[in-house]
Amino acid sequence: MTFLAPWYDLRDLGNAVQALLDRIRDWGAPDWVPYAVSSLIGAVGILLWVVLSVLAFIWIERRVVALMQNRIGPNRVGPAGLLQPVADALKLLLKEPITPRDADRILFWMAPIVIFIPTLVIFAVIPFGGRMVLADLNVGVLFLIAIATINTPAVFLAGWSSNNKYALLGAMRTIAMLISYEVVQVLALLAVVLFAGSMRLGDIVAWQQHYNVWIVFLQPLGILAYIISGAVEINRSPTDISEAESEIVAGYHTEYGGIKFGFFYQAEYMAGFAIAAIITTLYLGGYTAWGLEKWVPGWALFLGKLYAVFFIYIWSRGTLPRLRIDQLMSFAWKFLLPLSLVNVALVGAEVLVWDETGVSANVALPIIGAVNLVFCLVAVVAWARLLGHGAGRQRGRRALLTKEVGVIHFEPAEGASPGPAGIPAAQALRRRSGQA
Amino acid sequence: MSVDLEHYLVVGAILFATGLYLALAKRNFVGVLMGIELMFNAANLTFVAFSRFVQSDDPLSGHVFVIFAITVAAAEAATALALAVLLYRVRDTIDVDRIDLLRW
Amino acid sequence: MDDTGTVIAFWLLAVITVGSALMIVAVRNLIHAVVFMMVSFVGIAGLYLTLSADFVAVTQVLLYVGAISVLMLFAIVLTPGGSRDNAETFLRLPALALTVLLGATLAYVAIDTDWSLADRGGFTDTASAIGDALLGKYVLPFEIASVLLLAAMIGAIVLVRPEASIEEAEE
Amino acid sequence: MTLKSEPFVVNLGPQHPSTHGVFRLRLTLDGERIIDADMVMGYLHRSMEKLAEERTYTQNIPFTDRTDYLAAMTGNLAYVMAVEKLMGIEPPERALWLRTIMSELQRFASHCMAIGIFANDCGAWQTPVMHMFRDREKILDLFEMACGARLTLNYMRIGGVSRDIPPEFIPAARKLMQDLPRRLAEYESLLLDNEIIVARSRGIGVLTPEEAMAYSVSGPLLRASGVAWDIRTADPYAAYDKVDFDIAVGTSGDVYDRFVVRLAEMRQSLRILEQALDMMPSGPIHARLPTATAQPGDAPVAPLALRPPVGEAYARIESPRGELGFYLVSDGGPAPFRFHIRSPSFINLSALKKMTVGVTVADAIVILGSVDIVVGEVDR
Repeated sequence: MTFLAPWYDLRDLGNAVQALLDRIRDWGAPDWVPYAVSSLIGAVGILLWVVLSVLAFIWIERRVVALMQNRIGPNRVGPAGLLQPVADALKLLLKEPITPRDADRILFWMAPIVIFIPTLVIFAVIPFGGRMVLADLNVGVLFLIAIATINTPAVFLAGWSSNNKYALLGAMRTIAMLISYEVVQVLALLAVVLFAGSMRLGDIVAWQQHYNVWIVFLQPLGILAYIISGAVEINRSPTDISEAESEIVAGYHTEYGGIKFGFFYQAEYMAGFAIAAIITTLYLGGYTAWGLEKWVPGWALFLGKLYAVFFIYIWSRGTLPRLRIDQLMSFAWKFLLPLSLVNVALVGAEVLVWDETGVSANVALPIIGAVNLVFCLVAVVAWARLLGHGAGRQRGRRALLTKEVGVIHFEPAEGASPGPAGIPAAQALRRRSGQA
Repeated sequence: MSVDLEHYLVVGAILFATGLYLALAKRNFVGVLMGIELMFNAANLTFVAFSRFVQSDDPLSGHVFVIFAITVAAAEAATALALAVLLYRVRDTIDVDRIDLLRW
Repeated sequence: MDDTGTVIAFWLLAVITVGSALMIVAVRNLIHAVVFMMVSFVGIAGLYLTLSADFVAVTQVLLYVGAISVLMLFAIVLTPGGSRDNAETFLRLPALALTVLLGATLAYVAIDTDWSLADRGGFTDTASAIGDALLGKYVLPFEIASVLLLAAMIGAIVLVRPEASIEEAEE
Repeated sequence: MTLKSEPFVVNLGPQHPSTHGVFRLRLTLDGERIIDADMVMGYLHRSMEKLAEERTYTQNIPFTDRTDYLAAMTGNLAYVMAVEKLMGIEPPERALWLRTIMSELQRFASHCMAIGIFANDCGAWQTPVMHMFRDREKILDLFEMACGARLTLNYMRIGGVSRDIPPEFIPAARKLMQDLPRRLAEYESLLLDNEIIVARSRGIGVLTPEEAMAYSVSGPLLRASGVAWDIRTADPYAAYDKVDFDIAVGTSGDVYDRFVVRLAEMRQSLRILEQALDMMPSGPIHARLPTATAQPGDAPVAPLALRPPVGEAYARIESPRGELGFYLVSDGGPAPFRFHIRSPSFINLSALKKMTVGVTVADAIVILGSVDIVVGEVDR
């Protein structure tokens, strides 16, 4: 029975794997066998989970967005349309693989595969449970960022090799955005690392468990910045400008069809899950939930949080319009970057003071949380106002109602620039009032 | 069979030689730049290999040097590519053969 | 370093790194050359990992693959379509002779020298040690490097700024 | 020392998600900024104006459904008004009120589409469109009740309308009138106050009143530039002189104001509809037409074809997209000698180049959405 017990301890599937490995070791296998077996189990498990989740979430997203749009959504294939993603996947598989004539054939075929790998590799360092982590790297947080950057050249290659102007525009946009938001991402994660004092993801979760506090309560601004830059990275509205359908058709994957498009599609969802997993691990306590993990399997808690975070992206996709690229860039550089910098400095000071004074965590953490929440609210509102956003003059303007035919009411909006060949608006106004 | 310092050093030497060839022989500005980056990498690899294998009071110094080298490489790449773009704008080419006039 | 995994990893990564470095020389298309360069950089990051230099490896991926390669791709796209070949100049043969000579010398020196090897295992935690070193012993170079980066950034921006906006600024 | 950059030519369309049909916009870009824009039209040209010269006046009515297929009622109306003007026919009172009701319902439905698609062009992924469709469908239900069709209605007739509304129409319409203001308030709060929509559309694609008039744009585009010009008030037709409503006018001439003006116009449409439903008289719905008794010679024409007297007529109405005019020349025969449509989409589109040069691609899409073209009407 001592052998069977861990197998049934589903609170952490790592125990089951460990039991299996112990068995293998007992059989006298060489050292590398259990190592290889555990890697294989982890990799296959993650792959299976990801593929199933993606299939499920394609259905969920379509149904949820349909609900938001007064539609029914897929409901024909299988019960409640549940087999629709499978049917779609089959359709993509069976489609003719078209390569544009002037495309760079090698890169064109390589890009979907290259983009697939880093998003999958990210899951290797995510702790799904106490022992359910494929490789708990010493430099986990940095690894997440580094792997995410490999996406950038992959997207560029996809866009460039298609030899299509929309694709090239999309690729350029993606690169500009990814590079800008990477900085914000790094700064947001840096604040978390400052608190936990380690870049190992397992340590960060353990820190949250030890102090019984999720870092989201200490880092409201950090999670905000990370969710936004995550949305940029996975091309979700309101930041989906790199594949903005109404502008550049499908951005960098305009020319891709069939299974190559399927790869992009899958990779996009996987990247979404990766972002959600990172947010869950770093900000929402990972597989812990204030002692609940003793009763509920940790991986179930983790997946629940992950899906909840991913739901935010579905929701925003169903509701928000898209920003323009220059607005999104200035949002990164003028808004998120300064606030994140100040945030990092603030967190550094807090951690320093906490260390120096040696106050107990029960006192220090609520104070830090309160200070950061106030800072987040004040800084966001004040900085937005300073940049001229969110103020009353911008929004909610209604039309003028009149009965007099032929009268002209004109006052140009603030910041409106006349076209190159246009009459400057103010001048026109002056002339108009002179005539009246 | 084991892997020792010499293995890494030889890999570094080959990389360095390749980089040097690129830097000397390539006609395209970006190609030359790639060669320089490759040489940087070869040097970095050697640093890290020494740091791992060779006796020292402060073995991690090699890593610190590599971090500095990467920093410098980033700065160098940014500036050099800005130069490339400027060169194209001004001279309509980034062929290093044709920019030997020492004047704009 | 004689466990099977490391040895296999080293040879695999060494072949990838050196092979793609040679492919940079061989391919005719500049974009393909940059792609091979990225592969080579990833291979070097892998070699760092076999040397238990995890922080350096991750930094390598982050900066070389994620940033410098992208900068190069950008430079290629921003420059004319005609100069996207990867041809050599007339200095090809002398350069080849020189590099073969240099490579051989370096390799010979590397193999021939009797390095004072330490019998030390791999590093366990490099990130915090490097952090301590950067902000302790090497704090002055660290600051200088940051100034260098700032200067390079400003320099790059100034260089590629359109002429018109310079004139506007002067007015 | 000159700076060189390679211009980048992008064809938006003829197959593109946001050109609202087969319309092509040839953009020359410098990065993301547009330095030149060419409009290429004609992909949907069906030669309607020429075809119409071969058909009798009555047979031409279905053509007018198919120019502006999002506002078939107003297309019908403008055409039959031109024929009535040519022949001097005065439709009965009830027909005029029915025409008013149908035009306003059509305006509401068309603006639903315009605003939804505009939001879609801004990047709101289908949601506003779907919500707007919900209400548009209810209006189309009313149309189906009145004439059996939902899109190409063919409802107006020379001298009146094709048939009277069924008894259940008025209660259904009243019920809808109670619903729609709430929906409209919902849209206003959802879209007008949306920070991203404001950021995307405020100060973009500005047309000053001078420019707007110089380009001869009309409809919401003109009114958004601050010019209070509405043919319903300026040159009343149908029963518009008997109802009380306001002209909605924007003040900045930008994309946002076009959108605001359309929303305000939808409110005014509801106001007109409520009055019209209250005030609708009973009586005949069709005027007696002078039947063609004598066919000259042995011309192979349909029996009873209308033969307007020799002359010309131009009738204009305020369609959802602007001033829709039909110019007809009669040589006394059963078919028009000349049939010309002054289509607002086409003429509004002429200001597109003025608005798009100097902005980014994303803006150009939004500006195109704000012009609200129907390519069937642009190309005819």
